[in-house]
Amino acid sequence: MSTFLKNASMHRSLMIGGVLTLLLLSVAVLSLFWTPWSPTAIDIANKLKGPSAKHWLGTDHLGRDVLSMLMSGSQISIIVGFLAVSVGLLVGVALGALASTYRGWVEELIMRMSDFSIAFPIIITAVLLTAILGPGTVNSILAIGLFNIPIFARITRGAANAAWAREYVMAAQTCGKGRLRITIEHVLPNISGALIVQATILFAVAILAEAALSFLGLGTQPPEPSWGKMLNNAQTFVGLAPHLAIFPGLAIALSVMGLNLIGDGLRDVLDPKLARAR
Amino acid sequence: MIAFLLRRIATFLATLAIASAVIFAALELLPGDPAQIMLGIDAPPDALEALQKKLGVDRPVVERYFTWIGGLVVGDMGESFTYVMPVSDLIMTRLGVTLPLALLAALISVLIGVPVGLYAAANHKTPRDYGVMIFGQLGIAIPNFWFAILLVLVFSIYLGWFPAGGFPGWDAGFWPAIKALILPAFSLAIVEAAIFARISRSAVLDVLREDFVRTARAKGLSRKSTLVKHVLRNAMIPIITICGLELSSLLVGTIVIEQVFNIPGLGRLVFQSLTQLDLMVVKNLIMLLVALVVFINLVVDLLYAVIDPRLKHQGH
Amino acid sequence: MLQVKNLNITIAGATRDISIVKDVSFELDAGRSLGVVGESGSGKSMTALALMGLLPGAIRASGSINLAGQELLALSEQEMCSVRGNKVAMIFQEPMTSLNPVQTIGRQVAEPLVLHKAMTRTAAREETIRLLDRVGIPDAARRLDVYPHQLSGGQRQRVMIAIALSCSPNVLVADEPTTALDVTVQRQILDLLRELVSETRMALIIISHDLGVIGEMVDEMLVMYGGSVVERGHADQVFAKPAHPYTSRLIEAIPRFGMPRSERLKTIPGTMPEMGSEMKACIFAGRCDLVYADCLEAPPPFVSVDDAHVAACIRAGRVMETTQ
Amino acid sequence: MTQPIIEIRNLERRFQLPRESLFRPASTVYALNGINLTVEPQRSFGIVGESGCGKSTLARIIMGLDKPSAGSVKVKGKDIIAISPAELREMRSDFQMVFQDPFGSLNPRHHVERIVAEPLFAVGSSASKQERKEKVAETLTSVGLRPADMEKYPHEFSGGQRQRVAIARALITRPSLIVADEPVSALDVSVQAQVLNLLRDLEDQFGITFVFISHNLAVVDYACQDAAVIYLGRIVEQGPTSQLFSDPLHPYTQSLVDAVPHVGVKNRHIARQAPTALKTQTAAQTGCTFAGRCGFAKERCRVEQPSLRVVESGHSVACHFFEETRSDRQAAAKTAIAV
Repeated sequence: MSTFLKNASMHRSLMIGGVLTLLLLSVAVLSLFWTPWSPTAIDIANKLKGPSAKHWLGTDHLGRDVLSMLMSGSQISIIVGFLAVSVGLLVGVALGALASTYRGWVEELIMRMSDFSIAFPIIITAVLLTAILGPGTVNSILAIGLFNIPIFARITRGAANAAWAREYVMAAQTCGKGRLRITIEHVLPNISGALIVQATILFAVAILAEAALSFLGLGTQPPEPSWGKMLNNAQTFVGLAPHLAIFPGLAIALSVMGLNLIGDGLRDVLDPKLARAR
Repeated sequence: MIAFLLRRIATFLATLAIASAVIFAALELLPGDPAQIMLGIDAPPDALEALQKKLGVDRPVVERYFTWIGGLVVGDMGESFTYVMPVSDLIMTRLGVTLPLALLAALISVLIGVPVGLYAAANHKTPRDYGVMIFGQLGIAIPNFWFAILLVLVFSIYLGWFPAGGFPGWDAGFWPAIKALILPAFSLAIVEAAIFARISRSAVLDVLREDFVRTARAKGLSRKSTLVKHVLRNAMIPIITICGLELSSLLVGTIVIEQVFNIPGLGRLVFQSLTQLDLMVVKNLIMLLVALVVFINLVVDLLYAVIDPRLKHQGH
Repeated sequence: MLQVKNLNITIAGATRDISIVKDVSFELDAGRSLGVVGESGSGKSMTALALMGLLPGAIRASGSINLAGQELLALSEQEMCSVRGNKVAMIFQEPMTSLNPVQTIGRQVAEPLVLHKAMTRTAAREETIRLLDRVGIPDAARRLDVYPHQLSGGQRQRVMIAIALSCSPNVLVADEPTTALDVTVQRQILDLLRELVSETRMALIIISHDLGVIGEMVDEMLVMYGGSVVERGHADQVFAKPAHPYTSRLIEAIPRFGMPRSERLKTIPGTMPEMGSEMKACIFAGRCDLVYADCLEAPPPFVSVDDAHVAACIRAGRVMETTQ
Repeated sequence: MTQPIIEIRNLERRFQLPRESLFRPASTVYALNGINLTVEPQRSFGIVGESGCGKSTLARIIMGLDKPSAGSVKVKGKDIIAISPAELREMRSDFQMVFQDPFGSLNPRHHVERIVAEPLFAVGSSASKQERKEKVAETLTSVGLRPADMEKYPHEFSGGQRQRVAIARALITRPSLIVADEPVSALDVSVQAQVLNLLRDLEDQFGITFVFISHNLAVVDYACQDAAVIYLGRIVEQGPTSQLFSDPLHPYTQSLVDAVPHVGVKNRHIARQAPTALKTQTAAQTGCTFAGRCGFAKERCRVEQPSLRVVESGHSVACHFFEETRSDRQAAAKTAIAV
């Protein structure tokens, strides 16, 4: 464990990623209690103002404070990302673990299902869901979560099959332990590293996807502030007020980059074999 | 080899069949009366009835499904309710914009991404390599629609080199049309190029660690010729996989980018028909997009077999 | 023909350079064979890679490797490329992964011919058929266009040998050439190597952990332990009268056919010291049952016990006496 | 006559290969074919063969990790294929397994106490935590490790020590049978000797019978009293190791024995060289499986499958012409001495 922490603290991308992600989380928490202005307060008189001492990052076309909206918007990104990854993780890992535990037709069925779901990218699923349910945050979570399931299932199955081929698993079998029990005791703990890495990276993907869906109007709906929606509005005024387009984009890019760096870093630290490659 | 081909094509058809069933079920069964949805709650009863008849709501579900599939096979997708024209014509027109856009973006991203990745791998652990890695991180983190807005800001609004949006149509001539597609294509391509660069780099580095690379060096091949003669073809196997996957994500990416640039392609059509609740268009459009994605995956699998002789002889 | 003097291999560490091979010296004439024997971590494979100039990344070799008057360690990378595969060739342990999976074997065997001998494709093809035939690939002309995965492990190792042989090298380095093979296949490969040495007058260096392979194949041998040579001499002499306690114990640790059931194997207690650990004492002192105070004072010098037979042990004479 | 510890009758294990073409039937591979063998208590039994001969499949079947396609496997008189899973689990404490790779056979996330105590699961968890700890400590001591090692994780040990941990795990239930699949082939020579000696000590001390699977003839000769040689899923020769390796009767055993490199046998010439091996045996072929590689093969060998015949007490061979090969060999040995 101590070597893990030592490796982690020495790893540059893990450090940068950690700082960025911590920043994102603390901004989200802070916004629950305090934002400079109310993110929904409209002040038409002060619309489309550039950054100033009063409004650090300027105001939008309705005179709302950009910084406050950005801060509140981080909540949606995190919630959608967290829930979507959780859905994918819970269902996907369960399916992948089942596939590798029982093999045979169970595996075949589960893997064909996940093959099939590759045919449905996030946005197409979201369009389909919007046609049925109408747009909204739930829509984003479902579309991204459904997209994550086969990815987790695939990764879990691959890593678990490799673990099943290890001799310590055979040793547990010779002790008379059942396959499900071995999966829980031996297989899952040993593949958790790969799953954590994947979860981190898919969290980043989820933040990107949520922004895209909100940008397209399929995701989070106004007046709830969201980064994607802010960019959508900014697009109309891009000639007049470029700051509207710049800051939400930066917020998305930095959050995503932070999580990706953590994912890459964890992969190095948790999997020394891959680490040597870099 | 033939067995492999047949098996892949069978899987392809099966996937399409299931996908069509899912789309059909989602759009025609779950939400209740599609005609009601399309026309709204306060639609006049006679119009509602007429549409119901047209959609065939009164007929059994299985029959409706097979009528749809049968139509798809011969290219008949029914009629759009908002545009009052055959859906197939509508889609074909829009495809004439989206497909060139996606292909242009794919071309740019492969031409930039793969060489950059190879360059980084060849200069592993040097500042050039780190530079490429930073470009890769940025590319993955930046949303393409934001990048599109930034491109518009710089190249349309400040520099005025390219139009900020819209599409003059191919009738306006080749160059004006291409000019309108340049910014959208780049905003899609740069982000993908970053992904290609990362993938190509790590694919090459993976192969460089293989034993046969050492054999090649032991024969007296220089680093460079080892890379060209032994590493690249082996590295192409993962690179092509990712290219295939990314090609489908480029296709989907056009949906977003067409919104930013106001380009009348499939992506616009998706949203227009969605807001109009023109389910006939939505259904066929999604089916088409899914079919394209699955088809690209099929092509990637077949390409594998050409590159990797091991697959040819294995029979699976 | 090949003279290696004070070959040192170091890996650049964060704080200091770590030494992984120390002061290896030997000479080898044409048509002779040398065995390098040692357990994992003894530095034998690194020595082999140093001869080829193929040490990975941050690992550096110093000292002298002189091949027929040419100082290999002084050559530029480009110059070394014209030596590799041409004057010095190498075969590796894993025949399953050492060939490029997406190229036909004909092309892979012909590659050095085109590279070093400037042969045309057609000439190289003829020569490739001859080479494959020589290493015992049946129906060679038809095998040119097969891929490595269509061959068995033994056949792949034959192809590797054909590649190594293609430019008639002065020295062939074989790093654990049969470790991954079954015993009957190992027999065939060893016989082939021996035939080739007597036929072509090339010098052969075999690296192995298997004392049987070394004992059967080579004229001279080096015993390596923890990065250092602990004993060097004619193979027959070393096996008959080992002069270093490590060699002696190692030979006795191997089960032999027909050992009476009452007899136990001799063991060497403990494990090899970690790579790069700086030693003031004899490197084997920690596991040796003959250790005296002076063994702990300084690394022992080479003691000559017979004609060209030396051991890094101050009690070498004593060790020889105690060996049955 | 005591009851045999293992009795295997007509054991067969087939694998279905994936179809090569849609139009051809799937082919079947015989990993094991008509295996009969008996392991007597207190006489460790070696199983020798080259890669792909089926020896590891046999080990897996004996351990109940794989089901045979036909035949019976009796451990201490009970057919482990026929009995219920619950009964099998109860029996498991009596037979354990040691694996080849000391790096792969220990779960890297468990500490040694948990690893070594795992087989106690099969016995039931009646023992208290304290009792379990004591038992682990005791077992670690008997394999030459310290009780304090039980708090360590596998990565803190060397290869030889890990193999000791694996042996401790097999030992903790005091089984009468341990199946060891290539237990020393991943170890360095000096460590291999330590482990081989340890195994022999345990045999004497606890009366354990080992089934020892290896490709290394000398190791089997040292560790076992009896052995069987397997070629492509069939036993070709079987008997006490003292006879098997000093006077091999089957041409395949002979080629194995001759192929082992020896110190100081330089430049010896091997008269018979086995051609490259077939890797699998598909369909139920007629004739001797070794006929294609055999220097003595005659017409009869290609049509009639030789059965295992007893030659001397306990020594049997599956070869039509073993007398001839034997006299040839003795003649060759005489000339060698004369020269």
